Amino acid sequence: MSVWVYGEQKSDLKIEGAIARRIAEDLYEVFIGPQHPGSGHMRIIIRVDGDIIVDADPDMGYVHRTMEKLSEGREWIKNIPLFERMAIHDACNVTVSYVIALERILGIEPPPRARYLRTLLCEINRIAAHLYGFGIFGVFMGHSTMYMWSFADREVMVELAEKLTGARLTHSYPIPGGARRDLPQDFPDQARKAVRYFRRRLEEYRKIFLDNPVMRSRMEGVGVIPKKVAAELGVVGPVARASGIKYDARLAEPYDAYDEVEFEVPVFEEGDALARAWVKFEEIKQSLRIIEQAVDWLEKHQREAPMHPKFWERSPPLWKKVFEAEGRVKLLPLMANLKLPPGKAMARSETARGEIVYYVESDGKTTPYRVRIVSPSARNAIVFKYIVPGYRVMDLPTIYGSIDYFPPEADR
Amino acid sequence: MDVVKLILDIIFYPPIYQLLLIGLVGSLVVVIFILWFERKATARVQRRLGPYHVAPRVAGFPQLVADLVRYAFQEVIIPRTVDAGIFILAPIVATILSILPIAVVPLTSNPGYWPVPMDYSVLVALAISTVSPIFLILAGWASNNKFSIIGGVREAFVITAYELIAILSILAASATVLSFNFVDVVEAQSRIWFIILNPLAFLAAFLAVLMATSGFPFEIPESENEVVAGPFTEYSGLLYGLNMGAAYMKRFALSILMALAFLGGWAPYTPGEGILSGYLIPSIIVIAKATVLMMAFSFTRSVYGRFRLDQALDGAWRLVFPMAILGFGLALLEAYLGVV
Amino acid sequence: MDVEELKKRIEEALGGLVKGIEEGKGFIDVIVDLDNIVEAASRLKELGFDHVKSLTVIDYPKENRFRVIYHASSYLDEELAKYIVGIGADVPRDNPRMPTLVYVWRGVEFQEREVYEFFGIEFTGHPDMRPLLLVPQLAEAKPLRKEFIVKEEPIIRVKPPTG
Amino acid sequence: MTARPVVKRLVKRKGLFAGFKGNVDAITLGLKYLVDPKRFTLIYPNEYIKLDPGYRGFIVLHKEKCINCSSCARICPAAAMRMIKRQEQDPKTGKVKMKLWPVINYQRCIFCGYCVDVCPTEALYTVPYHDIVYENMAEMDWGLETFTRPPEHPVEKEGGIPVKYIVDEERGLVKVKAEGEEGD
Repeated sequence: MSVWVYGEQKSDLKIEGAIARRIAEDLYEVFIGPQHPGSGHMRIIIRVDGDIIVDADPDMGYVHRTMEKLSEGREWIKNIPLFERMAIHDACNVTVSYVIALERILGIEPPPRARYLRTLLCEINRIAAHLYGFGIFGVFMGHSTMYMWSFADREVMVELAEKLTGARLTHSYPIPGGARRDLPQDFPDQARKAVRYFRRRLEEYRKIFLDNPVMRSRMEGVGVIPKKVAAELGVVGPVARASGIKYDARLAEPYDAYDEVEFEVPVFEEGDALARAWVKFEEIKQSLRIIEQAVDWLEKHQREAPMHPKFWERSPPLWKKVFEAEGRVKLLPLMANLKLPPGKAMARSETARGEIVYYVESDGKTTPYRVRIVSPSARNAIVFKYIVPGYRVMDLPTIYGSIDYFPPEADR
Repeated sequence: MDVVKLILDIIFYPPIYQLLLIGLVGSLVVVIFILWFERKATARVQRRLGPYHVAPRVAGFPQLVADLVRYAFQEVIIPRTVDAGIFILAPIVATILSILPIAVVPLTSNPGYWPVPMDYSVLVALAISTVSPIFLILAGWASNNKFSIIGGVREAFVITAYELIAILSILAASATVLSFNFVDVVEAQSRIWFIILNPLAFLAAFLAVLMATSGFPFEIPESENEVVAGPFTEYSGLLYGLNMGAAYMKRFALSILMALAFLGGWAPYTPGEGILSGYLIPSIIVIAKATVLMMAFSFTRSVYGRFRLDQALDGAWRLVFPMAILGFGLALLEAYLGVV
Repeated sequence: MDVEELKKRIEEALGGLVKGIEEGKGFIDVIVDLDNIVEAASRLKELGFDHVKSLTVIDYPKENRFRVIYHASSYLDEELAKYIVGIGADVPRDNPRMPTLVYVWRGVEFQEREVYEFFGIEFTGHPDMRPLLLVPQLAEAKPLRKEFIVKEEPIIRVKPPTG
Repeated sequence: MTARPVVKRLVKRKGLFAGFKGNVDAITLGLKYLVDPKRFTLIYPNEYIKLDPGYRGFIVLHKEKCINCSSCARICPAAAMRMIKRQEQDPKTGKVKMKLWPVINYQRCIFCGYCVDVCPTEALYTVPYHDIVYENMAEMDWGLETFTRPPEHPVEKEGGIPVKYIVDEERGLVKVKAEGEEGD
């Protein structure tokens, strides 16, 4: 490993507060991970000079599954449960852009009801994933109450998702042409109650975590990513938005029902861990708004199968009976061996951690020719290398937690 | 009856009573209670159940006993790379030293039950309480592990900063009465406790003891997210349990000192003659006050997170240290004015 | 701004470097010569495409080439953020080397390492060319090339379970 | 477009006692929950959640409805559902025929429910529980006979109390006895 590289690059980027200097031979090298309580399934090799990290080398891949290769051997629709495994607590957000890419190649557009249903689940997932992130963030900084609270409250959202899809985490909900289930009868009422509960609850989160002086001093000014550097490194999601980048895939290229619902994309300009926490915090509020709007829309409009007519029109009467009784959308047997016309498509969606990009290429067979996935954590991993040096050892968990890095998602 | 009296005399012979009964057995019981309370209270704040399945009828009270049994029967692994002698001795000595301060403080005003002559008891107790961290640092050093050494160094930093403050602010109490005798300190509080007369010193002592005894989440030296278990990374089984217990025992000892110095010791009660009235009841009052103090320490766990090392030191030198100095000044002023 | 206008702007900016523009669903690919890719990428960056979303490599064994595309987009320019523009080139399969674009877009550093281990494409000038996700032994096999085949089990069972 | 980015700023801390209010707020909140924890823990083996009928639990086959089309095996993303060959006597004609029947391997099943949704005759259905423990891997590979019977629900059998969670505005979730009685 050439030693000069990091220092030089660091000064190239002109990151404030970072110390760019040559690394001496007698530095302490500490292996954070993978069997370490302060890291997920990854390793960060840091070198410390006193308490200051001078060099960090993220070593990923401990939970790598070669999804891109596996997907080439599976039929189109079978890849949805596979890609879901990247971030099971954010399942709908992660897979919805793959489904959109397939729909783009097929040239179909899901009916409005399906789009709203997907949006609804996406936002439920987003809140659940943000709470998960908050929990991990909290426990990384020794705040166990935040961990327990957010995991307890995440249960509310998981419960809602379960009522909607029938599974707590791996929903496999979006499918080319639509969504797999309609709302249960009592869902709107429960969702509204949950929204009201969360509105009150977030205020308590702010008091015990974000405005807690101890936690605030831990987060303030830690892991600062200036706007220019954030764009240069190509970080995504809350990390980018905390640095003042006004980018959100829901904004840049509205998919599903995001061009019809009203919401804000919170942007902060400080770029530190505190701003990243606040972005997530404000995003939860916006997601609650979207859930309300989606539920209202779904309640107002007539129940019909959330499936593209191509896959629904010729369905036998039994299917309509099942849909009316259980809200379950039956799939055509041809779904298994769906043939996509040759073509290539790209789609992006905003997951809780940032934007996920799928590049899908079809050569007219039942399996993809190539699927390229770039998940948000994979793009944020570079933060470890370029932002962590210059901060203290105890800041590492803070930065790790604040960028909400999720190894299974990064490793794919 | 002479036999009973003899046994009682032996039991309540101050060194035995205070070192063995309160120091070992009492502190174990208090630690069991405090750990249970800590777990239960945190669980309530965190909307959990806490310990339960060990004994559902008593809300999981013997959880720590179960833990200790587990520790006791676990294999003690001594890695080949460690300095075995120090590695084994350090936690044992640290544990003994951390309960030793209890043996030199008076738990009653009845001179018949003082363990040692009292004239310099404040100084002696505080002096003993400062020895045990050295062995934790030693444990970290002997472990020959990067995390242990980082943890040991952190321990050294934190202890240097906060132990000084703890001592200074407990000394403020003796400055008020112009005596190093704990009995004088306690008796001066029969009318009004020093926590009211000198809240600054109490607050400084509270924070300092909280940080110096490194209970979660103020365990910067052994903060698990960076340094796994700090100085104790290589420890296992009973030795690990001792390490963990030492911190709580030290907290208990310091809490007793604080109870004597600020919470009036056995204050509402006037010790009389005889074992019961002269020794047992006042000592139980002191322990009860110390336990309440420890409950307050434990509660902070559910509200706060961990400080960063440099912030903790910064806070110590810039905020808590001046606070302790001010408290000391206030104590001197009160002594000058003759408030007590 | 619509796609046509964007294409025109890109063509203007890149000048004669453009070999062809391919339009996909949701993105456009600008294909240039392998030798010009650094130059073309820097011009694209000057245009406002400040980060790379995906370094996409597709293996075409029949045509004996890898298609390497840097799918870039913009953060700072909200108008450009709506588009994904790929700048790509064909890399010969028998000599998979190409200049690195790390010094144009810093964000591709890890993705180039990923491509290196999965396809065996070497990026000359890359500051830290090591496998990222795989262990070195596995990276030798270059798993994302088409000749690497993952075996899946058939639908009909040969040995039925009991019970 | 109705979505818009909004630039916000963090509230700066000012003054000597800036942290004071934060500390007081946090401690008060902690004490509030110490008094009333609002918990909804499930004491699992003693209680279990009675899930909605739509829950995607274990999959079971109605053999009489099955038309041996092998759609389920073809759509299974994890290759858990497979077809086995069985000689069967046709009840009408009396001819012995080779037929394909689905069997499932729960070592591999991911409970995505595709097979249930793709089945053209609704021959597959899900039971609303999933907490079944096997002692060895071979038991999880179901044969046709096992596949046609709903599996035993051990917690229910051992006398666990069925509870339900409903969303509540005050407490987040509330544990309610499945019969409708108010729980703990």
